[in-house]
Amino acid sequence: MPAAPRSARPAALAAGLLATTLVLAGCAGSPGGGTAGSGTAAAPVSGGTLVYASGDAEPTCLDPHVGGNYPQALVAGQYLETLYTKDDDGAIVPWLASGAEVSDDGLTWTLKLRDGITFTDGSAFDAATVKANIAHLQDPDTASSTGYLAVEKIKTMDVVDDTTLEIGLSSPDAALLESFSMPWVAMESAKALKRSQAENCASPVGTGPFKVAAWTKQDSVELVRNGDYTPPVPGAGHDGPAYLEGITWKFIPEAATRYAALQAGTVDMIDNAQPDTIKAAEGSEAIGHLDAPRPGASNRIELNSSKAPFNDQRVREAFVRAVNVDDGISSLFFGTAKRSYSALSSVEPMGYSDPALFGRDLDAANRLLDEAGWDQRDAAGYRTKDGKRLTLAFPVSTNQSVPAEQSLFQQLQATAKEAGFEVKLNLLDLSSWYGVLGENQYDLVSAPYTKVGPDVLRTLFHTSNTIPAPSGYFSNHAQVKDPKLDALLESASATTDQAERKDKYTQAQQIVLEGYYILPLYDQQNHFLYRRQLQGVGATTAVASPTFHDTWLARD
Amino acid sequence: MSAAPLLRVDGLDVGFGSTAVVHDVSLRIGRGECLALVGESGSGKSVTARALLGLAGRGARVTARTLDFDGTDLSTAGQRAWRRLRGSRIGLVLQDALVSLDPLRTVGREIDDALRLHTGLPAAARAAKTTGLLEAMGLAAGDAGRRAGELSGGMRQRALIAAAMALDPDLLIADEPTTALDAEAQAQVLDLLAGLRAGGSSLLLISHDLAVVSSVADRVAIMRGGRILEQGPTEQVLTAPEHGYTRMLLRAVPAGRPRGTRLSTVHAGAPDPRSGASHDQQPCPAPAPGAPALEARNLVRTFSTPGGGILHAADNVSLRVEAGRTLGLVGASGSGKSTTARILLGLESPDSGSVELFGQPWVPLPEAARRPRRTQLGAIYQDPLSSFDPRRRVGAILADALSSAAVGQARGADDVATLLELVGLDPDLAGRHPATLSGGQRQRVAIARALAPGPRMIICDEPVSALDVSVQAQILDLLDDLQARLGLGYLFISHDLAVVRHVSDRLAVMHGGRIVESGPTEEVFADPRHDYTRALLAASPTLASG
Amino acid sequence: MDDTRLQRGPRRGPRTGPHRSRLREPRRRAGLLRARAAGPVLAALASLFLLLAAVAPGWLAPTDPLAIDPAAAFQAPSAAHWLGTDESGRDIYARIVHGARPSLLIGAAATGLGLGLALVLGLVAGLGGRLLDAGVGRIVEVLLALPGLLLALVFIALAGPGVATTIVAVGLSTAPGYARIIRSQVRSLRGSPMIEAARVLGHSPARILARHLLPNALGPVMVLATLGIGQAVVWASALSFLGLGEAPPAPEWGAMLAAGRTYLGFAWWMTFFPGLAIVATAASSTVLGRALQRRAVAA
Amino acid sequence: MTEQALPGLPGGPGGPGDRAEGGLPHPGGTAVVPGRPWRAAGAWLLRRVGSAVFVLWAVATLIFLAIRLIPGDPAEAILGGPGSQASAEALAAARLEYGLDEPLWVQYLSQLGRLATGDLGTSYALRVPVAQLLTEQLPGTLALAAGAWVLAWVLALGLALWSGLGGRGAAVVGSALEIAAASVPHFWLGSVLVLLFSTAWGWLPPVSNGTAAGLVMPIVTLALPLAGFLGQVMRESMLTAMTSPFALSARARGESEAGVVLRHALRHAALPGVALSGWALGSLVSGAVVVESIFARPGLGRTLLQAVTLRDVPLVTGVALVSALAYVVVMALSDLAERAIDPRIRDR
Repeated sequence: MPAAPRSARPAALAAGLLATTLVLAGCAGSPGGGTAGSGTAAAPVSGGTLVYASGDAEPTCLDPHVGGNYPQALVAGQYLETLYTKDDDGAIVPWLASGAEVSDDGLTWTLKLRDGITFTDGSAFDAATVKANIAHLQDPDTASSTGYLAVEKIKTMDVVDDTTLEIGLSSPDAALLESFSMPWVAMESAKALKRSQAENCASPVGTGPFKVAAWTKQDSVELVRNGDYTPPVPGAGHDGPAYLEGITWKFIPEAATRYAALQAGTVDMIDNAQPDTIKAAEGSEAIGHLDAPRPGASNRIELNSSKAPFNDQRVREAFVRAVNVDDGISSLFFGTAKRSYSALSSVEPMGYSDPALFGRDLDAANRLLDEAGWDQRDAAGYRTKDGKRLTLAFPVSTNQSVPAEQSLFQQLQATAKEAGFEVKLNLLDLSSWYGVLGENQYDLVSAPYTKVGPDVLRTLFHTSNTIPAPSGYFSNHAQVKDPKLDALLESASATTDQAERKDKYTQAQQIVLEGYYILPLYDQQNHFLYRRQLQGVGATTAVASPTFHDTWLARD
Repeated sequence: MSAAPLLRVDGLDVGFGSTAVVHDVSLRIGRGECLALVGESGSGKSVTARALLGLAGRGARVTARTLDFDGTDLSTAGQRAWRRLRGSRIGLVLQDALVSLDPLRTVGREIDDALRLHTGLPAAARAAKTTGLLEAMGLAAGDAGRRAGELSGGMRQRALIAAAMALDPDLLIADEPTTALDAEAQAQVLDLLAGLRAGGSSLLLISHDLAVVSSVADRVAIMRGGRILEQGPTEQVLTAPEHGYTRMLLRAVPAGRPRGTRLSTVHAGAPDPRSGASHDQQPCPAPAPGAPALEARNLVRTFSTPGGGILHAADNVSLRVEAGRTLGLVGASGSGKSTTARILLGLESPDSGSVELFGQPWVPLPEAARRPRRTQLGAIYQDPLSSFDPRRRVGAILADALSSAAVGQARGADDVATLLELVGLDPDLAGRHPATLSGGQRQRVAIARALAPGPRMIICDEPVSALDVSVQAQILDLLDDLQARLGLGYLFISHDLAVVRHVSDRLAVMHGGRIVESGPTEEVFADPRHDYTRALLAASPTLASG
Repeated sequence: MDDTRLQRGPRRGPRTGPHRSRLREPRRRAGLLRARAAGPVLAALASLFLLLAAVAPGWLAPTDPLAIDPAAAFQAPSAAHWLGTDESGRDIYARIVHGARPSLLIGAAATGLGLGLALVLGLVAGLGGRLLDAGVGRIVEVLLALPGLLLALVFIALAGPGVATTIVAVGLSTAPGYARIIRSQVRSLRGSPMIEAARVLGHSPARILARHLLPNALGPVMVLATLGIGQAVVWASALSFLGLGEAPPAPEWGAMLAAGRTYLGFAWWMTFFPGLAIVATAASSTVLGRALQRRAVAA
Repeated sequence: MTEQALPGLPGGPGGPGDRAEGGLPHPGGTAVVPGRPWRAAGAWLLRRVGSAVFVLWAVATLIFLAIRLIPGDPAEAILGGPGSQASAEALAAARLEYGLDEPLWVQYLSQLGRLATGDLGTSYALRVPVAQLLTEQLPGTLALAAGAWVLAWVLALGLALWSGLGGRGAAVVGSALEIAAASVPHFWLGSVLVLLFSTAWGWLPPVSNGTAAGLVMPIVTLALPLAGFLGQVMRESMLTAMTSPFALSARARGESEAGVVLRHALRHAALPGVALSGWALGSLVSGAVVVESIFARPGLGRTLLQAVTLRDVPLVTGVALVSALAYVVVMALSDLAERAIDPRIRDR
């Protein structure tokens, strides 16, 4: 696995060459053959329409401020841009902004913006726009969840001049720039934001290389080239508008159909590629593979520590020790996913990993359960205590867990039974799933969470996040309520010194891992397959969604 | 026959699988001659007729020593040759044109098909010819645009004949052409057929009814069990039948047989039903013969038709059945006989009018009040099979009927056996399903069921219409016997004048929902007063020899 | 052609003459009878297998349908695994056999529910007066206007997915069709000579209903149930397929098929065999139902 | 069985048995006063419109009641069920918008009033007027359903013809084919077709791509099971017609077997198919849900599925109403078609 993310425009900033990114892209195992940098020396040609097929649920709103999930980020990355972004080394670098300074108390940020950038509706990008965007996110009517959390510490905003915005925080926030790099906090035309939410959802207006032309519900979003576009950062990719005339962004939820469509050439690129198809594509000359693990948290199972039986750490450890994760991952993911032992994604530089905590040890599990009082077994072979069976409710969202992951859960269910756990898997649609979480009717849950930077730990493990946000969502599913951990996370988030931050986050992660609040599985999988005619694939946003400014279609 | 016959058949055999249905049949039909092929159901007469058209059916094995039509050997003819012949040289008319004409196509198109298939005529010429044909059959030119369902029975039968006669075939095969028709329509069609023969066509007339064919046929062939028993000139066969079966058939024809004459040779029932345990106790004492059993006064019943019109099914109907006597109710289909019967049975309420049963009010009356007295009134239907619960065996059906008679009386297998013997059936039949019985046996079971509660009055609605002549004869005799022994009153409903005349003491003629004439049977026959009665009598076929 | 159908012939008004059923065609050859019987025999064998699988799955497939073996995942059909293995190395043959019970139970329960509801509606409409009949007719028409899956989906939208919802949804959506058939069955029986004969004999309405009407109306209903159960299995599996029914790892055919579809190009047997089980169930129930229907008509 | 039950159909609707020759009392002989044709047509139209209004009203009422009968807060249901985690303000707003604080009958009447003016409400999930969404999605489903309907008829009639002409062997094989086709679930058939025609042989695109080729597999998937059902009733009807007395009459007139089939039996075969149109529509709509998902086609079916997953009650109601309206229209058309084919149907 590549150590660094295949990030975007800044990759060019950092390395000066797109090629670097693409070579890295090749690490995933695809022969480097067809991509722009390594294969042909052909010059990029302009024209053609990229047909992209997304396996995610079709967003109900194209403005990622509203709600704020990954499918929105994927498509919005084409027409919206962010104040900051992430470079090849995972460092946060300015994009629409040109820089920022923070006061010594960490409570006041002075944000400097680039000049001369215009939205596709003709309005100019300036400090008032940024203010309007953040205000939009904080407006309860917007019903933002992800973006809302990212900017929740912003209390005041003063437009100093067109390119300067002074931001006042309620408490220091070292993760502010990381937050600004996320598509859910992307900048939209202030003029456009004034329209009704329905209108803005249908055609949000940004500064990106493409713009929304039409949205046929249940079918596709038509994106056309922004002819006036040039990257705000000189030297990031090529100057001038995108090579592609447009992108047809289709929604094909069926994985098998999606891959069949790619094979048939009906579409040029797909996301959410299934492990078996990735493996098949590895042997194919015609199809390339882009592996872009998402930042933020790793994919993990959270153990609800707020109630029995997981309010007992021994039972949590017993579960973690009992289940066989590794065999499942290797057979179900065909080597496309690597086991994680960390709360954070492998692309997060401050991630801390401890494999020793997660080795399978059935004897230890049994011993721990005996100690915890679950020392009886019933006729079905499940452990009991005071006549109560050791049952774990595991609601699974079919929208959030890919089929291979659901299969993995079934395997965990089967192996947990050996130690005497009864795991009750319950496949639910998103709505019911949220409902179950809200009612605290779960013991195990897997909820991916994408956010740039280690501050995601605060989102996932701080006591305050056991309380639902205005949208109704709460993110601390393990329901960790540890004052020591809270203090660590708070001070880490207020610390701008990177070394100190890393130290605090490491301590925090140790508490989480050693307390067996989570069972890390692997990075959030983010695999793309594309036809080799498509060249210059590889650039991604800070949240690892692909961008197509430098992408072009080779004529056969 | 002087000239070579038009059709010569020798040694015709038809079989399906391992079953042979026609054996060694030999026929001759001369030019302009009419041969009647007479037999009861299952005699093989229809299959014979169809074999003459090469249409014996899928899977049929047809062999013949000679199958010669107008000098052409047909025994080796291919499909193409047959098709050239059918319609143009041999025509076929089936019974019941309602199903023999495509119900979805107009009559004109059906006739046109024959012309289109065998002539090169342009459409306009064919249309003209179609009109001509219809008019020749006594139909209007406009009828060409109507469908079978929109025509009356007689009209559509004539249209069917028009289609068969479109190309003046040398031979017309008519398979029961009048069976589904009322007497009047039957007479018209027979006239028409006779006219065709007079025009030079040969005719093969297939029928179960000797009386029908005797007026038209030159020669008659009697068929039974797939064989021809005897054939000869009509006069000779009717007056001097050689074969016992023919004699039996002739005897079974009720036409012209006075009331009380036996029609069958088979003994109808048990000698003395009074000895049967089931009839020791009658719910009511037998009334004196001649006392009113069932009396209807001014019954009116109307239906609104889908088109918005009003149909008078019963229009001021009054009638009286005397105990131990038979009232015949005769009329064409749609005359209101059945509606009247249903009102009398208390199955349907009249708009106005009343019925008394043995002097007690019967209709109108709440069903609950009527139910205890229902044992006094029985009913026999045309199609006994559909009136039996298909899930039950004969014994259960009769036991069920017996149980309704008197509460508290144990009635068992013995009574069932007695009932079966009463109607001349083997008690062993109690274990059979009605569907496995013959038509005659079924009707006997139906009669036994009607008798089970011990009624004094029975309404018989077309009880013999679905039966072969010989079986009909047995059933009529049985009914006669039972009346004599049990003192039953009958209301006998039929469209068949000959049958009604044979069984009735008094007669009521129904037409358009009204009783147009009534009186003692022989008086009505001798001196019909109403036009309709006269027309009905004229149309009724009788044995030519009778 | 069907001689059974000709036997229904002679039931006409008085106009009908004696020889109406003369068009009866002679028996067919024995060979053809054998060919026609082959379908029902095959169907009966398949149904027997399914029933056995539902009653004693362990006897037909001793392998645990839930036992995982990641090392043996995605194995093509072989001697060890007749129908291959799925993504967790579970034996597909065992899962199909063990899946018969939930699939058939859902199908049977849904059909039972649908028929029960239809019986009530059909009897009310068939026995009630003109107003009741028209009223029920309207209800049935409204239910018919909502196509099966739509009705099921609306129901799921309101009540949430699950096995019970599936049963109710499929039952609800099949009820109107049955109701119409039962209604017209009851109507035609009610006016039939058989019932009139019973009335003329003086039997009470309750006795006629219990002894004649219901038993005769129920025969065809049982045929319908046989016909319907296969389709109910298909419907229920469609809901599972859409992720709205029984959930894995329970061996339910629709859910197995849905899980297999992900690996369509890679492990076809995961999709193919569960689908085949559904088709076999539906087809054999149709063939059996029609054979029963033919027997009922012939009787 | 008196009623011709459609073999294998759970929803086997009333077949031609519905109008079997009536009971005893009205034999055809007596003259019937015919109504004036324009009055009959007017009455027919009035009856149809009346029944359409009734069905739509009943569907709307049913869903209205269902939302309120299901335990839980209707406002929450409107906002997407318990999972929506709707805030107190949002719930209050929804209550206000939908007038949920009003007495039930006021709510009911005002909803009916909105529907009567064509206002289907706004989709909770997509924040777009439902009417607009349906207008967008309808053409895709129409094209799919119409294509499948035509193909199913062609196949069913073809099978019926072949059975009619091909003798017993053909009838047995035809029957087996029909039962197999009718037993195949859409979702399996679609998968197998994709596997063969796209993945293995690469002949057809596996998803809708705007071309005619992209429509082939969805249409075939949707049509085959329907063709199986239709084929069963059509073949029965065809064979009955082929052995009927009028077919014998036609043969005796010199008509060839092909002539008997084409001129006579075919129409009789088509009749039950037409009578089943309402049911066929239901099967197509149900099938479209699955087929549109598998082949990633835009349309009402996919909209419905999404609306169901999101608990988008206004949208679900809208789809149900459109489908009910389509049913009513199709029933009227099939009634007209039946009258055209079969003049025996006067009044039903």
